[in-house]
Amino acid sequence: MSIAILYGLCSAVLVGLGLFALITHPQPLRKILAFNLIGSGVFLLFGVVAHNGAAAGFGGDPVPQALVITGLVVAFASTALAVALLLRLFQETGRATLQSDD
Amino acid sequence: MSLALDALTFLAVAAGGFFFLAGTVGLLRFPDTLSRLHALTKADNLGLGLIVLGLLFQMEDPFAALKLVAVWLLTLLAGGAVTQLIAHAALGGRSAGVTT
Amino acid sequence: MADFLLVAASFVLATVAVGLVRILRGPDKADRIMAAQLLGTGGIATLLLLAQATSVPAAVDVALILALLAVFISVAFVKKGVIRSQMEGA
Amino acid sequence: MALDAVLAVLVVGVAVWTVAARDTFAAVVGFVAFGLLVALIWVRLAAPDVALTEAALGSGLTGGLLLGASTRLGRTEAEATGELPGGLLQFAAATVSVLVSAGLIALVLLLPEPAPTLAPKVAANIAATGLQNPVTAVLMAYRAIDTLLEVMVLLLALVGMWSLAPDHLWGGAPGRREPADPDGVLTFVAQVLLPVGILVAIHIFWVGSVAPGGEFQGATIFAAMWILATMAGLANTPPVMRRSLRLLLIAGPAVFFAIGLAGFAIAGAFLAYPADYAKLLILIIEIPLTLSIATTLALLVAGPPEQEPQR
Repeated sequence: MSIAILYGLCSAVLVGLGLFALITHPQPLRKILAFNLIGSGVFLLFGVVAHNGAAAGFGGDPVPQALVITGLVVAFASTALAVALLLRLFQETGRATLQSDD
Repeated sequence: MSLALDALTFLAVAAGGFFFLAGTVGLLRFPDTLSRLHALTKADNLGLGLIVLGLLFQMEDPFAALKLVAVWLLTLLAGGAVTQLIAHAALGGRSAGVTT
Repeated sequence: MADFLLVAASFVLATVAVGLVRILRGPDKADRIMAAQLLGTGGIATLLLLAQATSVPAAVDVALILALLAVFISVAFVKKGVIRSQMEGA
Repeated sequence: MALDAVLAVLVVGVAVWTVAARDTFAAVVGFVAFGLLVALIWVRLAAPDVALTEAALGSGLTGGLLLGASTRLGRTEAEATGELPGGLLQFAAATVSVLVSAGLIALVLLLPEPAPTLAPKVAANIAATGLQNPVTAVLMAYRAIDTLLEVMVLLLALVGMWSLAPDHLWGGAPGRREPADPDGVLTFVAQVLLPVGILVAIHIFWVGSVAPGGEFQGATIFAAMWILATMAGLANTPPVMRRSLRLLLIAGPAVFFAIGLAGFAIAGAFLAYPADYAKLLILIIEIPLTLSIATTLALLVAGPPEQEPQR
């Protein structure tokens, strides 16, 4: 098994795990963590594709690698915004759940 | 000459690996936070230090060697100071009843 | 030599991984952050060994960043974790 | 190969822990460890540029952000564990997740051979940019518009975050004011680390044109150092009303955009660089861009304004 396939399998599992956590965890902060796990999995898939595309003296295809760097920065920005929204919700209501009041 | 250098690298890196093992065992086996902290600093300082030392014998570029030493010094300094911070926090936290 | 360094890198990583059990077991926040710090140092050692074994000099830069950010994380832990919860009596 | 097997098992193990941990704080620590291991994987996948970004941003800054949030939420997070979804939903979620994973696994196993790649095209044209690091060349030249839009996204996220401030705090400084450290340990750490960190940040930024590194990685380290200074009580965050701060935030994107527009006149297309000046222009963009990104990242970690504005 090549390392590309090994890490490819690894990232597929990460996406599944993250998705499961995103659906089942009641706490929003855990959902944000899960979202980041999914993100890492997807980025690693890009990395695997880039690794397979090694050519012309480069260790990997630089285009997907550059896309991943862009993706990481955007993932960070959305995480920060999500955390801020959550903290504000907590400040306003004293609780941090997504359950509707009944 | 190169054989002698390789032997030195071998020795130092192996010894470094041993200290990482020791640090992990300490972290797992020692009974309380402060003695675990002690074990951790051993692994940090000695394990990484020996591995850096071992790698120095293989370096040809003095700038690259300098960078390795810088990495080690950074972990050493930061590790020491941060250990102290954690120790303060662990002691202070315990007296205030914060253990989770 | 490269083979030996690779084996050493795997050994350090595996050893430190066992230390991760501390994150699982806790019980103190401090224990968890210490285990993460041990993993950090182990990761740095692994990267330095890899840099030499596979001739990827940039791995040393990654190690340098990890060393810096490990301090940042530990300080964030102490400031935002323990001290704050003490102040708020949580 | 033994190393890769250890690493793959470890990453999945830590990810499982992050998902399964009862305590949110423990899950966050797990996530920091996860980021570190993912950075190692990026080195193994021959993507050191991404490894640098992951180590600094994915693990470091994100970790600091989430640590702070998990502590602030503290008890409410523990209470919310009681609201676990029912068995049926859990089963459905597990089924969906397994299916998605299985699909991705099939995808990985069926990847085309030989893999499609743009590497030869990058190699053929990289000389025109005057850069030697292909990833920086892609970011700053071939896909410059992506990078420009990305910086805009960062700014928009910051605007969104600031607008969450309650009315009476609008315009004040973000985050809580940290008191100076009574023991002096933290002050000492910060004072020693700051110059080293800034040096490393400049180094990483500067080698970006020839070796792995670049503006995003350098900017992240700058941001981390600034946050460290505020945590140690050495500096307070500036109020968001301050004009110099706002100029700093938009300087990078503005210069980028202006040079992009100038491309119409001097090279015939938006964001096109004339061959002789490509490297110089990229450098002129990169310096203010790095400062703007660093400021934006640091303020994103600091959060919305929480201190009374001084009027």
